[in-house]
Amino acid sequence: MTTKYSYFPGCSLKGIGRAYEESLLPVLRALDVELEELEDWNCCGATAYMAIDEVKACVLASRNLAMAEKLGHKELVAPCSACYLVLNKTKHYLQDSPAVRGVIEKALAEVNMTYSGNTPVRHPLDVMIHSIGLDAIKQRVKRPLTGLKVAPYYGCQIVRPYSTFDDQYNPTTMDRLLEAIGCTIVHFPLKTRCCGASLTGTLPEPGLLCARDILAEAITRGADLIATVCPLCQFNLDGYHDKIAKKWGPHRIPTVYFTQLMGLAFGLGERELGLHRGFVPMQPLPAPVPVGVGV
Amino acid sequence: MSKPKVAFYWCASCGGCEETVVDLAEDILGVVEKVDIVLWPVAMDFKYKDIEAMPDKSITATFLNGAIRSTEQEEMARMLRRKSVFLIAYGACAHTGGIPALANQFPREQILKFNYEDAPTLVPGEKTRPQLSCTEDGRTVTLPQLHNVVRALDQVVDVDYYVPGCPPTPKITRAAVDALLSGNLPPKGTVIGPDHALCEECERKDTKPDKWDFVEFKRPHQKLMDEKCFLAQGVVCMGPATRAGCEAACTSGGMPCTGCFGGTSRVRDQGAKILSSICSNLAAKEEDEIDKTLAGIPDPVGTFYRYGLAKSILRRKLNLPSNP
Amino acid sequence: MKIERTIKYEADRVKGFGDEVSSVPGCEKLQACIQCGTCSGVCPLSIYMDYSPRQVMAMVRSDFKNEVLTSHTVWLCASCYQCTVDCPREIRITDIMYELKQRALQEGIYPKKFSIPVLAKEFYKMVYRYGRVSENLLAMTMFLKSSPLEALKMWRLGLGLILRGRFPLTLEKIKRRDELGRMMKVVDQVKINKLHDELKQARQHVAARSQA
Amino acid sequence: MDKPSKQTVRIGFYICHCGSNIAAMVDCPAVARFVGTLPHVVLSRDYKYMCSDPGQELIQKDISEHQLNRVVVASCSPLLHEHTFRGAVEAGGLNPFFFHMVNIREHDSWVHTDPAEATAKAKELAHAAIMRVAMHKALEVKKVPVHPDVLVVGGGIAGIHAALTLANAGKKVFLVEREPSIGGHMAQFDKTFPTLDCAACILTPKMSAVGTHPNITLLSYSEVTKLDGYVGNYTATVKRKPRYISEDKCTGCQECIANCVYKEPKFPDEFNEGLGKRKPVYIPFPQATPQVVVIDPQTCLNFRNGELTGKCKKSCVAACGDKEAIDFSQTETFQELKVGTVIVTTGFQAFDAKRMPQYGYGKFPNVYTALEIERLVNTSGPTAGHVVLRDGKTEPRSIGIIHCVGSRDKKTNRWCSRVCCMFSLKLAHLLKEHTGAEVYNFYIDMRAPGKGYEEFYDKLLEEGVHFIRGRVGEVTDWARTPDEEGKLVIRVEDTLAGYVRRIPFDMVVLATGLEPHADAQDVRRMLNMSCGSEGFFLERHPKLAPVSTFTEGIFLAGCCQGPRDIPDTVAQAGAAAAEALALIDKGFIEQEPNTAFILEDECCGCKSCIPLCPYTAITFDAANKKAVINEALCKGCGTCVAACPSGTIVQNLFDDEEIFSEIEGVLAHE
Amino acid sequence: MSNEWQPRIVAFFCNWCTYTAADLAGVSRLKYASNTRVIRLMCSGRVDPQFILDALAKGADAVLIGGCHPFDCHYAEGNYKCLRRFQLLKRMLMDMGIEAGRLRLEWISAAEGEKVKRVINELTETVRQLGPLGIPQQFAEWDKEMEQFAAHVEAGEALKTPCAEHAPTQEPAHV
Repeated sequence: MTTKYSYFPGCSLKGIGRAYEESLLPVLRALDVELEELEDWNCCGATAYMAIDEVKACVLASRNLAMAEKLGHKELVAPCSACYLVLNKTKHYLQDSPAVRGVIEKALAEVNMTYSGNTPVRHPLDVMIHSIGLDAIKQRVKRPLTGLKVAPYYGCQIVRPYSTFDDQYNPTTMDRLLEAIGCTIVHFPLKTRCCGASLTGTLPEPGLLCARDILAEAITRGADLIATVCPLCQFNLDGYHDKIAKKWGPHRIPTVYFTQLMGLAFGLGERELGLHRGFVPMQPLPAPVPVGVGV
Repeated sequence: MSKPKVAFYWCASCGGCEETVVDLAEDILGVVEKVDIVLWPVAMDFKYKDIEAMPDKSITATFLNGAIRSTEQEEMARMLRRKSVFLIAYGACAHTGGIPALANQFPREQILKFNYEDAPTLVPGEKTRPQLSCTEDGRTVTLPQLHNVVRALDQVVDVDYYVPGCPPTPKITRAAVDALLSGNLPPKGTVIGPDHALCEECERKDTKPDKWDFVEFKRPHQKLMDEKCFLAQGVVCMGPATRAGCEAACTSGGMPCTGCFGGTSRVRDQGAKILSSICSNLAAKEEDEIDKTLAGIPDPVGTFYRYGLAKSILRRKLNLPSNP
Repeated sequence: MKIERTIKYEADRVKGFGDEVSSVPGCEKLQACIQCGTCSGVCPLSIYMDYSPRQVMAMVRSDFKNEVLTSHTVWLCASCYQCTVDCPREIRITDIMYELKQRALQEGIYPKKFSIPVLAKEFYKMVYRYGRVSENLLAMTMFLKSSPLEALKMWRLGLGLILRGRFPLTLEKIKRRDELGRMMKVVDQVKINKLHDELKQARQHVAARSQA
Repeated sequence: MDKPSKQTVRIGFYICHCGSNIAAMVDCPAVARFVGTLPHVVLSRDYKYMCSDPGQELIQKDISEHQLNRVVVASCSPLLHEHTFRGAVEAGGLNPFFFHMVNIREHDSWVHTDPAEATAKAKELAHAAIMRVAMHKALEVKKVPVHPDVLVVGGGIAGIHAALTLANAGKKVFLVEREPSIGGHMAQFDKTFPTLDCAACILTPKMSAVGTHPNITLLSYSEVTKLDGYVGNYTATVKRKPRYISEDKCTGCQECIANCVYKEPKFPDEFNEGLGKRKPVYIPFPQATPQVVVIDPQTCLNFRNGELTGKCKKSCVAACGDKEAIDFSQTETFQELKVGTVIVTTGFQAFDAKRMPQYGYGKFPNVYTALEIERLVNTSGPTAGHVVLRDGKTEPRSIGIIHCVGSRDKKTNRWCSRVCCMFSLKLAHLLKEHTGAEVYNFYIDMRAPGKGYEEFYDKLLEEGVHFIRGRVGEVTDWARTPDEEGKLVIRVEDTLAGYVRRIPFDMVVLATGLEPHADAQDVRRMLNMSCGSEGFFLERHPKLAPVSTFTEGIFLAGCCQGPRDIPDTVAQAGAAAAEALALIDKGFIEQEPNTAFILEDECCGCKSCIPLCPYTAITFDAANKKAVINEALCKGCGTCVAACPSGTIVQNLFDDEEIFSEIEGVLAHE
Repeated sequence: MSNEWQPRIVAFFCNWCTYTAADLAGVSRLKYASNTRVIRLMCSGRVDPQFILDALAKGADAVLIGGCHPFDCHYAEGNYKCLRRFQLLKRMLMDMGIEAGRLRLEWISAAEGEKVKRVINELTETVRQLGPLGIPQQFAEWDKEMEQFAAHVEAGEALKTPCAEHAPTQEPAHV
C-alpha cells in the first residue's frame, strides 16, 4: 500500500539540486512512498534569511508548516538539510517561546492559516531507515553496488543542533542504508564536518578549504565517491573542483546523492536519476550482477 | 412551683423531627405531665402574637428544628431565642444545616427558577412565581423571603444545646429532656450524645478488615453482603466520621451511614475528615489511577456534606452570582 | 608599520549591549560562558577568524559592540552548529552569531565590501519579492553588488550549470505572493522592543519550565 | 507540668537580628513592638544574636523575672537552633516544649528584597507562633538506648579509616564491601598527589589492619539490602554473594589459581581496568583483603551462564586438597546485623568516557582513561609499570591529557570533580618520568587549592610539562598535515595565546570526572537519605553538620557525598567515626516527642488508621475493639492523625489545635 | 510595600524535604515573592484537608503543599496519602467554586531550593491572575442579609409582620 507524505522540496531542489529530486521521487515510488508537493510553498527561511530576521524566518517556515498540516498527511518530508533544520527550529520556537508563537500565529491569521504544531518534519534518510526499513529496501535491490567504496557524508544540519534521528557525533543511518544496497563504507572521520557551502559563494577561500578537506579525506580513505544528503553539500563538493585544484591541486572525486545510488541499485537509469548533472562524473559501475537467478 | 414551659418549633425541615417527639410514644405522656407546652405548631394551635406577648426568658426550653432558610424562620428563631432560657437546636437541620443546606451549592435564583418555571411537573409555560406581597380585596398578604444562604440555627442565634440526628432518636430526645428536667446540665454548647464515632455501636464493626485498599467505590444498591462493613465492600459509609447515638439505625437497616449526627467534638469539618480517611486508604498510587478510583465518588460535596454543608468550613459554594 | 592603540577605555564599551543580546531567546546562556574555548576548538572556520568564537562571547559580554559587529567572525560562521552542540554551558553560539548578524545589518555596521551581508540582504529581498530563491540569479546579483570582477570569474561555473540543466532560466515565484508581504507586515507591526520584553518573559518562563 | 489555662499564659517573644542577616531586611524593633501588643505576650525584645550565650541567658533570666511560661524566638531555621533554644528554655526552668521558633532568616530576610514586605511577613509568622505556643503542652523527651555496634557500608579508604578509628576506640564494627576485596579506588592508584608516596604503601597496612582487627567483622563480597529501625536500633540485612570459596577455610595459598584448567589468564581483569588478564579463579590483587580467592561463575568452566554445570574437571579442588575451601554449592545468603549507627562510605564511579564521543574513547585504542593510566604506570600493573600503547610495544613519544572529561559540562555532569586537575598533574609527572615523552595538559582552569598542591603545579611547570588553557574540541584521526598522519590529533583553542591549534599525539589520556554510583538512588532510598540534585548523598548541613544526614544515626564520608581527594576523605571518615562514637558513648538518644497517641475512650475502632502506618505502630486491641499506637514504633509523621475520621488521634507538637492556631495567626492580618 | 492587593498563600511543607529545600533557598539567597507563609509539618501525610479548608476560610488565597518526591518520603508513603486526598479535595473545591489553581501540591526534595523559588513565584503569579479569593469577605457579605433583623432585635422592637418591612428593600419580588 502506498504511503503518502507531504513534500517540501525547497528552492535548491528546483535549481542546482534538481538531481536530488529527480532521484528521490522515483526511489521512494519504488518503495511505495508517494510525496505530495505542497501547493505554493515558499522559501523555508534558511541560513541567509536567519541572519536578517530570525522571527521572520520562522514566519516564512510556518507558512509551509501550516500548509503541510492542511494537506492532511501525517508528516512532512524536507530533503534539503537547511530546510529540514529551519522547519524543525521553527517547531522548537513554537513550543518554547510563547512570544515567537504569538507573532507566528498573528501572521498566519492574517492570511487565514493556522498551525497547531503537530506535523513532524522528517528527512528522507529518516523515513527510509525508520519508516520504510532496511528489509524493504534490500528487497527492492536489483543491482547491488558491490565493490563501490563510498565515503558517507552527512554534513551539519541534519544532526545538529537537534539530534532527531541519528547520533550527533557518529551518524550511521546512511552507512547502513548504503551497505544494504551493497556499497562498502569507508571510515570517514569528517562525516559531519561543515562543507562550507554557505561561504563558498561569498568568501571563497574558507568555503573551498572546507570542501577540499572533505574531498581530500575521502580520497585518502580510498573512497570511489562521496554520498551526500543535501543539495548544498553536493554543489559545494562537486561544483568547485577547478578552483580547488588551482589552490591546492586536483582532488577529483564525484559527489552524488544517496538517492542516486539507491536508484542505481534499484535498476533505474543514470540519466533518469540526474547523474549527468554532476560536474565530476561518476565512474561507470561494474557489470550488473544478476540477483536471484541462482548464480 | 409551676411546670417548666417548653416550646417546639419547626423551621426549614421535613417535619420528621416533630414526628420524633410524637415517637416518644408513652414517654410523651410523662413529658407532657412534667411540662407546659406553650408552642407546638404540628400538634396544637398557637399564634405568633401569643408568643410575642410572653415576657423574655419565660420559656424554659425551646426545641427548634430545621435550618434557617427564610426571613420568617430567622425572625422566629430570634424571637424564640429571646423568650427562652435554653434554646436547643433539635435535629440535623438546626444542628448543621441538614438536607436544606445542600441548597448552598446553588444561587437562590436558580432554585426559584427551577422550582417555579422549569421543573417538569409544572404546567408548561405558566412560570408563576410567588409574590412577596399581594393585595386583593384591599388586603395585603405577605410571604417570607428566601435567604441566599441556608444556615444552621447557631449561625443565626446563640444556641445552648444540640440534639443531633435526622431525626434525633427518641432515646436521645428523652436524654435531652431528662437532662433539662433534672437540672443536671452539661456545659453550654454540648451536643447531646456520645462523643465517639458510629462504628463503636455498628453491628458490622467486627467484619471490618485491617486494610481497606479501595480499588473501586460501589453504590449501596450494588449487591452487597449483609452484615459486612460497608467500607470493606467499597461503599462510602460516613460512620467513622459521624457521631454515634443513633444506635446504628441505618447500618443495621442495610444502608450505609450518611452522617446525619455530624462529626465528633474534635472535628471541625466532618466532610473533610471522611474524605481524608477514605482517600488515605486508596490502593492507587499514580495520579491517573487515583482519579479513576475516585471517579466512584462523583459528587463529593453531596456525599460528604449531606447534612453538614451549612456548618462545614466553607459553608456555601463560593462566588455564586448574587441575586438581582 | 601602522600602530594602533589596543588598550580599551570604558568609553569604548557600549554599555548594555551584552545584556541586550543575552535577553534574546536562544542567546540567554551567554552570560554563563566560562571561556573554555571549546567553540573555537570545534569550529571548522575558526582558522580564518579574526576573533575566535570564544573571544566574541567575551567581547559581547563586556559590551565591545563595535569591535564585535565589525569582526569577520560573525560572518564566517557557516551555521554548522558544532559549537552549539559541544558547548559545556549549553550556550547556543550559532544563534548568538545570528543575532549579531542581524544587529550588524540593522545598524549598518559590518565590514565594508563584505559580500556575505550583501548576499543576506539580497536573499531577503528576493524572498520578499518572489517567495522563493533562484540561487543563480541571487549569486549574480550579489556579485554585481559587491565585486563585479568576481562575477566575471564565475562565468565558467555558470555555464557549467546551464549545460547541466541546473540553472533554470525562469524565475521561481510563488502564486500568492501577497500573502508573504502581509505576513511580514504583521511581524513588523509587533514593535521590536515590545517583542523583546515579551521574549524576555517567555525566556524566564521556559527556563523555569526546563528546570522542572 | 500541667498546661496553664489560657488566662495564665505568659509569653516572652525574642527577635534576633542575626547581625545584619535578619536586621538588614526585617525591622526587628518594629516586629518586637508589634508582638508586644498581642494577647498573652508579657515581654517582647529584639536582640543582636539570640543564639549567643548572652542571648540564651536573657531568656533564662526573663523566665524567672517575668514568670514567663511560654517562649517564642524568631530567628533562623528551627532545623538549626530549635534545639539550642529549647535548651535555654529548659535551663530557665520551663518544659522545653513551651517553646516555638519562627524562621525569619532562611524563609524571610534571605529570600526577600523589600524590607516592608519582609517585616510584614515576620510579623505574621511571629503572630502565628504566639498563637501556636499558647496551645503548647508540656512533653517528656524519651530516652532510647543506643546499640554500641556500628555498620560501615563501603570498604574504600573512607570506610577503612572510619572502621579502624571506631575499632581502635573499642567499638564493634561491621564493614560491608560489595567487591571481593576492600581497598576501593585508592588501591588502584599508583602514587598519590602531591607527595607522590605510593598508594599501596599507605593503604595496604590499613587494609590488613582491618583484616586482623578483633573488633572488625569484615563482610566482603556483600551488600546491604535493607535497613530497618531507627537511630540507636537499626537492623541491617546483608546479602552475602557466593564466592564459591569458604572464607574460613581459604588460606590464600592460591594453589587453586595456579592449577586452574586455564593455564593462562584469559579474562579482562577488573582491578586493572581490563588492561590485564585473570583466570576464572582469582584474587583481585596481591594485597587484597581478605586474602581469599574468588571464583567468577561467568567465566568458570564449572558454570554456564552463571549456572552450576559441574562440567569442569575441577583441578582447583584437587589443588586445594584437605583444606576443602572450594565450595561450588554456595548460594546467596542473608545475614541480619543489629547496630546503633551507620556510616555510609560507598564512594564514586568514574565517568564513562564513552559518553563524550568526540574524544574517541573506545574508538581509538590509544585514548585512555586516567584510571587505566594509573594501572599502566604501576609496577605491579599489567605491564609492570612499562608505559606502552595498546599494541603492547610502542612507547608513546607525545601524550595529551584532557582535563574535565565529564565534569563542568551541563550535558554530562555540571560539577567540578575536584581531583582531576591534581591527578592529571600527577599522571603528567609519572608519564614523563616513565617515558620521557612530551606531555601536554589541556585544562579549563587549573584548580590546585590543597596543601602543597600549587607547589606541585609549579614543579610540573618547571619539569617542562606543557599546559594549554583550552577545553579540547575533539580527538580525531583525521590528518591534515603529514606529521599528523597515524596520530591522534587534538584540536583546541590555546586561549591564552589566542590561537586554534592542532596537535598530534601518540597517546591521549582522559581525566574522567567523579560521579555518583549508578545505584546511588537505590542505596539512598534504602538508607532513607537525601540526595543533592547531582545525585551525591546530601549532608545535613554543609558547614555545621557535614557528615550527618537527615536521618539520625546515619553518617557520611568520602566521595559518596561529593568528589574529594584522599586527605579530605580520611578527615571526613574520622569525623563520621567521631559522630558515631559520640552517640554510642552517650548511650542513649533523646527522641523528639512528636509521636501520636489515640484517645482511648473516644476511639470507635474503625481501623481507618491501621493500614496507614508504615511502621506498624498502630494495632487493633481486639479485647477493647480500639486501635492503639505503640509509641516506641511511632516516628511522628502524623499521617494517621490527618486521616482519623473522628479526630481521635492526637500528635504531640503537631496537634490539630496548634496548627489551626498557626493558620489563624499567619492570616490574622489584612 | 505597595498598597494594592497582595495574594496570601499558606504553605504546608514537610520537615524533611520541602522545608529543608526552603531553607536551602534561603542559604542560597534565592529571591522569591514574599506572599507565602510556611507552616512546618513532619510529613505531607500530616496535611489534614481541614487545614486547607480552614486556611482558605480564614483568608488565604491559595494553599501550597510541599512533600518529598514519590519513593522518597521520609516516612515511606506519607506523600502518597497526601496526593490521594489532594486529588479529591481539589475536585471538591472546584465543586465549591474555588479554582483549581488555588491548591497546589509539589514534590520538592531537600536539594531543590530552586524549585521552591520557582513554585512559590509561579503560584503567586497564578493567584495574582485569579485575584483575591476573599472567603472571609464573602462570609461577611452573606451575613448582611441578616443584619436588619439583628438591628431590630438589638433595638428590642418586635416585628409587626414577618417580612413586609424589609422585603421591598432587599428584593422587590421573586419574579
